[in-house]
Amino acid sequence: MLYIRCPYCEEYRPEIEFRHAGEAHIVRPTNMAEISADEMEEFLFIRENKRGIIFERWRHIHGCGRFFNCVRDAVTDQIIMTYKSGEPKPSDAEIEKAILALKEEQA
Amino acid sequence: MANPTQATRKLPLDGRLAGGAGVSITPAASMSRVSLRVKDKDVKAVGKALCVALPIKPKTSNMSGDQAGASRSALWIGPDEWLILDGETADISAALAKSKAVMSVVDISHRNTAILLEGKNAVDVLRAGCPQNLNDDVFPVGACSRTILGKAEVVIWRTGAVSYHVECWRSFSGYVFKFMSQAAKGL
Amino acid sequence: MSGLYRIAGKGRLTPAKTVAFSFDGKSYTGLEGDTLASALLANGIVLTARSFKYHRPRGTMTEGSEEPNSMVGVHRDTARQQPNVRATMQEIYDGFQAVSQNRWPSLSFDIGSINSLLSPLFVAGFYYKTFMWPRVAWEKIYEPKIRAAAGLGLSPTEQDPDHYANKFAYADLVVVGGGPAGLSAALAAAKQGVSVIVCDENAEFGGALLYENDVEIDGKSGYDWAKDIESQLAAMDNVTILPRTTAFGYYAHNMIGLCERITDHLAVPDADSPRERLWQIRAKKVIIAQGAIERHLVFANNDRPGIMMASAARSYLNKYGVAVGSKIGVYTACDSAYAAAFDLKEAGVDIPVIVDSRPDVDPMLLERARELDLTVQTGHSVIDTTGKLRISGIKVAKNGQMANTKYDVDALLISGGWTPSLHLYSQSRAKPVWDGEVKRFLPENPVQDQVSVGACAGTDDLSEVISDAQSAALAAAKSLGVKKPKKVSAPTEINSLYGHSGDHIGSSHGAGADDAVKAFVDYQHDVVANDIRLAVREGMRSIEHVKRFTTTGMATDQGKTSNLHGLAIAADGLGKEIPQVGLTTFRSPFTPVSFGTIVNHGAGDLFDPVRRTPMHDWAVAQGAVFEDVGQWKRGWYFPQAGEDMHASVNRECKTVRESAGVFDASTLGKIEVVGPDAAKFLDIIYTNAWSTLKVGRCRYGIMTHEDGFIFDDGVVGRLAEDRFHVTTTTGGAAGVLNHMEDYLQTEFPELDVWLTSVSEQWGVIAVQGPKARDIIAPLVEGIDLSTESMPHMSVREGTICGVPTRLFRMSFTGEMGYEINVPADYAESVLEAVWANAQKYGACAYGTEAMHVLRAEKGYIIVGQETDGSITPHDAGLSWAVSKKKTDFVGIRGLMRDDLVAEGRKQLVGLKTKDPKVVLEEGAQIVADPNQPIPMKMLGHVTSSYWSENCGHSIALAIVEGGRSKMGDALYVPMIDRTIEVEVVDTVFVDQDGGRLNG
Amino acid sequence: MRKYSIFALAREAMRQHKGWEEQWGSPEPKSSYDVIIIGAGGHGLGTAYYLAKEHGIRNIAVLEKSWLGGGNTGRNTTVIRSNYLYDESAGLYNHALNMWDNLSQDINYNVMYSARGVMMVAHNVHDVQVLKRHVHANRLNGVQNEWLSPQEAKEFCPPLNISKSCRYPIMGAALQRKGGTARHDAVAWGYARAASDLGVDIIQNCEVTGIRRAADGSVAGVETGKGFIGAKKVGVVAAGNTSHIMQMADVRMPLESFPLQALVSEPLKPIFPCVVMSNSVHTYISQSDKGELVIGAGTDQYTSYAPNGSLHITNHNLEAICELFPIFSRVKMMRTWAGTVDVTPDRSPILAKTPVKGLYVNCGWGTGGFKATPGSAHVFAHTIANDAPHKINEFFTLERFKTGRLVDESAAAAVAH
Repeated sequence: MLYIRCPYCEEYRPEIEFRHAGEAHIVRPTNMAEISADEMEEFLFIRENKRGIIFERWRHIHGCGRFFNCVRDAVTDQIIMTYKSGEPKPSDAEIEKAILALKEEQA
Repeated sequence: MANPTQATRKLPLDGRLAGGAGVSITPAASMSRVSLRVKDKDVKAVGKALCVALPIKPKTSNMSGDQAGASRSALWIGPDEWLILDGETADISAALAKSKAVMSVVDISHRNTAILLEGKNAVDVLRAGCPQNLNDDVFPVGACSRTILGKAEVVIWRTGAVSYHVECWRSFSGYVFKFMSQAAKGL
Repeated sequence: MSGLYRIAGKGRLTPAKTVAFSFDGKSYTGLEGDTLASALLANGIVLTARSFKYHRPRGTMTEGSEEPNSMVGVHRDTARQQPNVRATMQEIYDGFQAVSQNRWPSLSFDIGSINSLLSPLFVAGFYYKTFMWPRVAWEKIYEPKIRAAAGLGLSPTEQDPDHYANKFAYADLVVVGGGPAGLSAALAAAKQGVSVIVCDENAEFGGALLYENDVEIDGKSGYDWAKDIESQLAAMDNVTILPRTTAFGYYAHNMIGLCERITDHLAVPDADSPRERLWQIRAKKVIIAQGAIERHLVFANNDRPGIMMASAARSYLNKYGVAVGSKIGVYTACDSAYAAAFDLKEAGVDIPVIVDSRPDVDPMLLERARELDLTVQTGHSVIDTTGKLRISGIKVAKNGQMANTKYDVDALLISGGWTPSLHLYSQSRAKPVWDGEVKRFLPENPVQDQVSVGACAGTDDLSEVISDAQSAALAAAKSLGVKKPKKVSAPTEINSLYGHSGDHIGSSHGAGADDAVKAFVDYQHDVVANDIRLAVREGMRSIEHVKRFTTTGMATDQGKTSNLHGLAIAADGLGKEIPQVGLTTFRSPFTPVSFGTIVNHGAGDLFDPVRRTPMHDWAVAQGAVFEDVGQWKRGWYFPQAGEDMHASVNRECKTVRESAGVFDASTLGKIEVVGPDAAKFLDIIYTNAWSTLKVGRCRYGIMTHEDGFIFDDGVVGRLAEDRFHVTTTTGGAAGVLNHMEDYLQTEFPELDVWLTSVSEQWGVIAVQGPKARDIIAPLVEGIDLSTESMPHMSVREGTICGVPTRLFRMSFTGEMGYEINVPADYAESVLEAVWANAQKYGACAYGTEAMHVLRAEKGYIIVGQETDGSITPHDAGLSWAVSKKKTDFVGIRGLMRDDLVAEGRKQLVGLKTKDPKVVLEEGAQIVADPNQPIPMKMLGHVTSSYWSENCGHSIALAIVEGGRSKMGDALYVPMIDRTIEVEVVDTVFVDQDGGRLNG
Repeated sequence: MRKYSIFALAREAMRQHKGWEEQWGSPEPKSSYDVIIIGAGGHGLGTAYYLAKEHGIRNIAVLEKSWLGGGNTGRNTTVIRSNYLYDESAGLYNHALNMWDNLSQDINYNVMYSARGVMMVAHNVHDVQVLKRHVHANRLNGVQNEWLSPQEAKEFCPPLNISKSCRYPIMGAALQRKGGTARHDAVAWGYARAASDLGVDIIQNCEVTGIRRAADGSVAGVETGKGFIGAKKVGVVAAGNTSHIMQMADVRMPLESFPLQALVSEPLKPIFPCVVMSNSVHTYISQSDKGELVIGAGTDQYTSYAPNGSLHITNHNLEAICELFPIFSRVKMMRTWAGTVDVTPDRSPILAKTPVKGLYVNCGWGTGGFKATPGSAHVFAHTIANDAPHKINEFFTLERFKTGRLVDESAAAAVAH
């Protein structure tokens, strides 16, 4: 059971309070009715599924109810950071920094 | 005899009572409840209309008086969501109607029901099924949170050193009550 | 007398406190505090089990949870029969009963041991190479035989009467292990004020100090020192001490799973007490002090009963006062075995020889042996043993030679050195690091917030163990935010006579590649050194392959004593170094855990919540039969005296159309959508339009996912410009709310609208039928019920029976009808009043089955029955509910995809059977040509099918390829025993113009 | 290759089994191959075997980043069945089921296929409708599957709790008698041995780090930990790692990888005669030849490549087991583990050509790939050899996610395996 920091509740909570909600930062086109078949396939089905640092959405469904985003290492399951829905995707540098901070915290 | 066409209220856990060593488990009396949704900018004003300041710190609650259940309470549920509790006859919606803020006021007096846990082992009854940290340092008196108990969603509100007010949806209350009763065995 | 082998004045049990117990039906006496293993040994019972494959006689090897052999069945009563219990971990009590396993007819005479004679055939992986001919024989003959021979204990056959508990806990520090390292760490940390949970799998804390009586710390015996720390810990509020508690799993993000055994050691457990408790602890820091496990030595016939680890024998003596034999040989490669020999000798037991495979041995040990008049053969090995049901002798040869001397013994203590226990470390996803110098894997590279101390970290010296543990605890406290740690004093004087130096990994002298002997590596799975060599010969190069091919390390002990030997033998065969072959990953659980414990409160009544509506008791009173719909109990039908389901449903259906029916619709999902942008938001969520809906009116809406397939439907009423009352299907309630929240929070956060589940705020009483208005009218206040004022598909707020109601005029039956929403606590009371009126009109109570029939007569779909995640609104004949004007809604693009607009899609139609009496089976398939060969071309399937009492014939709904262009066509439903001809018809069977809806 | 038989075993027994050959070779890679298969699980090794055996291609390498058979092949609960709803799936899985019948003899390796029956139980009206739909569709597709009453289900599987008083009483069951289990390791090893015998190079500990493309965009070979290896055709059979590998050829996949858990109990004497699956209470169970109860569950909710499952998943899983079989409450869980499964949006596999010439992919088996192993390998070999799909796998394309022509079995079975 993962231990996930909810950016709205501002503390770590056990995974069973949350529901995973798929890959993050997949933007729903504003011209939905007009996109091509390729774009539709991309939007609906194509996923990064990276073996490494991933961006994902969670909902604190049995807590504050908010959707938020999470950066996690899909190989180790270490959660690197969480941030509120609508906030920009963290840059590589920000992620590096967060990883370092986590390492220091443990050491 | 009551007017035959006047409906009477029947609580889902009427008549139940349970407990174990160091804990009693009691269904709470009828209450008025509102699910309140307010935007940041209106929090203060709405709190004024309500006569209870809406807490903005996660997992905290405010009360208008000093006795849980007998006065109006506002529990932080989410960043724009509060659970407002008051006695059965209180009209919370009417109080809120005084505010002009854009908000959502939904009566959930009957959706939820509450169970009161009391006693030194009360917290251990909760720990049997609640995965959240309920230790004193992170869940002090006044703390409240929507969370899980076994397979039901609940709101746990710590109303005293050894007292907890647990809200759940009415159809889950039988389960929650039974869960607590079993958890109270052999603590 | 508690056994012939009990030595007066030895051990810590009280001789007067005897308990009676039985093993295989024979009665014995033991002492309070005995394990089954110690009590049997005290009684001279050495044969305790049969091995898995060869059914060889086996005895207790260890004194702990690593025990590979002594697995028994424990029978408290007929329902409480516990297979595969380690005799070494099971404490006995008065009346305790155990039986041996995997033998027939008896432990001493086991027919299965014939396998041992066939063992030349039964090498590792033999079954892959044979039993292939004739083809059918595998399943019919060979496999059943193999299955019957395999397996250990017998499964319980009755429901478990015990209950189990759970506790979620949070601690600053969890310390696993209550030996000197664990105790020191726990105390040092606890003194800093941090919260500490410390557990040990044994009944008593102290670890090796419980039997290493050569240890003295600050003038106290090691045992007293440990007890002193334990009592200090017990007195501290911030410490939880858990004996008999196994840390079995190390999970992501520093979660530890513990199994606390509460009643299995008690003669008369409290009925309220759970048998075991699962602890799920989230720890900020973890200190692992699991200790080390003594290895055996791999030599010919090293498995005879009476052969055991030296430390185990010492423990049986010093803890339980039991000598494991009367003439005990010792075969070691490690110093610690000497201590066992010395203690036993001092207790008066004959020790004919100490065989040490090392040429050079610590002179201090040799000196002490001389003092005790013991023979030590250094540079020698035991190359074979004799005996049948108990060891009777050993053959000792000089290393490199086969000429040997025989010694008569009735027990043999062995030691191949100590393996640090890396189980939890490995479970935490960390990789063990090989230290070639000490020939050990060490836990030096943790990946979670965790540190290993003591013997499991490869530290042998006791003062180092204690100081390491204390430093680890202080470091943990510091990183937990303790600014000025209190000083923790280390013991000033630690004396221990004997160390743990020396080891032997791999096969010993006489069990080499050319020796055709049975030298066991993995006792429980009967894996011998030559099996591992065979695996290597057959091309298995990864230890994972060797493990799977030979099954070494895959028994219930997970290879605690055997893994390193297996690895060394494989490495030797491959000509590689041990780390190049790799160590297999340890899996949770550390030791097996009862299903019941993992399930804990989720058994029986609490398996899944039973959700009942506020009117449930009324339905019970009306004699309802209930069906499970998700977690809900719903009234299925309401049989009257003498009626079966069929008769009841027919009557209910007919009554509703003739008079009226009363139905509990409370389980439908309800969501209150509030805010100035409410209509705008619903426009996005539903395929149809909402902005145009007038206050006081309702509309049926369909939701699709982005893929364009139907996912929920329901009626929505507009209560005010900014307030909608949305209904969903019963099963879809939670999913719809989540779906709506998702779009609202992440795609359309700018909208001013909020969603609140009110499914349970409102009890819903449906009153349907021509008399519906007459029934409710006397109870309603403040609402004009006339059709002119309140037409079909409208909603009003007012009161009923003096309580507020949201009254919907709507219908899922095709009749004029109402759905009365009242605050749930009032629902049953209101229903009683409605029911009283209803009965005046001859109305009935009806259940979900009649509801299904009635709606099918009208061609109304049920999401999940007519649809299955592959049906669009167009397929379902609901194109009218898909807006052509909106430029966006969820699913708008999905519906345009090539395949979703292709010709020949499956479409919803009605079916009438040629023989009106025949009711089709739901799920039956439809074909055009019933005489075609298999595989047949299937056009679709029957989604709903009922006898319609109102129509006087059966009716069905179906999904059929190009269905709407097949109206009037004859199609066929091939059943197993006949073919049913059907006609494709419209989906509406009753009141096609909808006149009845308007009352 | 020396044939395995009871006679060979007896002969070897007389000389301490010193005469057995290596089951498969461990060669160093050649500079190039006609076909490279990435991933030495059952599907990959089987593909190589059928390419060599049926398509006359002998210059084949199977590359494996770790040890062969160590992925989902060696981690699954070995359930075999073919009672899938849609024609396309039924065709594919039944092809496999028919091949299981003779697999041991074909590859001369006892894979211990045991048709002890797979029973899927229904707990409510909806389950009954869904399972009956399967039974009917299967019958007309020539796939054996039959409906049992609760009593008949209990007779077939005595430990089953059919009491009316349990939370979700059994209302019936669909039984595929030909369903069952097989020994997972033997499938990988048997194919490895048979393929190796036909000249296939199986190269373990050889991780693919890149896919090299020729100027025309077609596949030229793969970069590996052991250097570049040329190839005319590359088949990716990498299960949970498929997205990762395909990314190397710039092909983005409709896949997500999830941890899937399983567990075994301590060994018991025979108590459980068949395989039982329940979609409603989410579990499946059988008893291995060693006596362990083999129990599987659903996936964790989040995507991950960490092959560890969560305790709460184990908890849900065993709750379901103890509900269906209350007698197992005192039985002990002996070992848990997890694999990484790749899941497509419609829960059906992809067995197809890709937009890159010479690159083929076999993936998306989700929680249910083991049962398909021989059939999947067989048609995938056909697809690679002919650069065109076999009739049986022509629906299982990548393009279906564009057109919406999905083969959605998930709607029909919440737990598909």
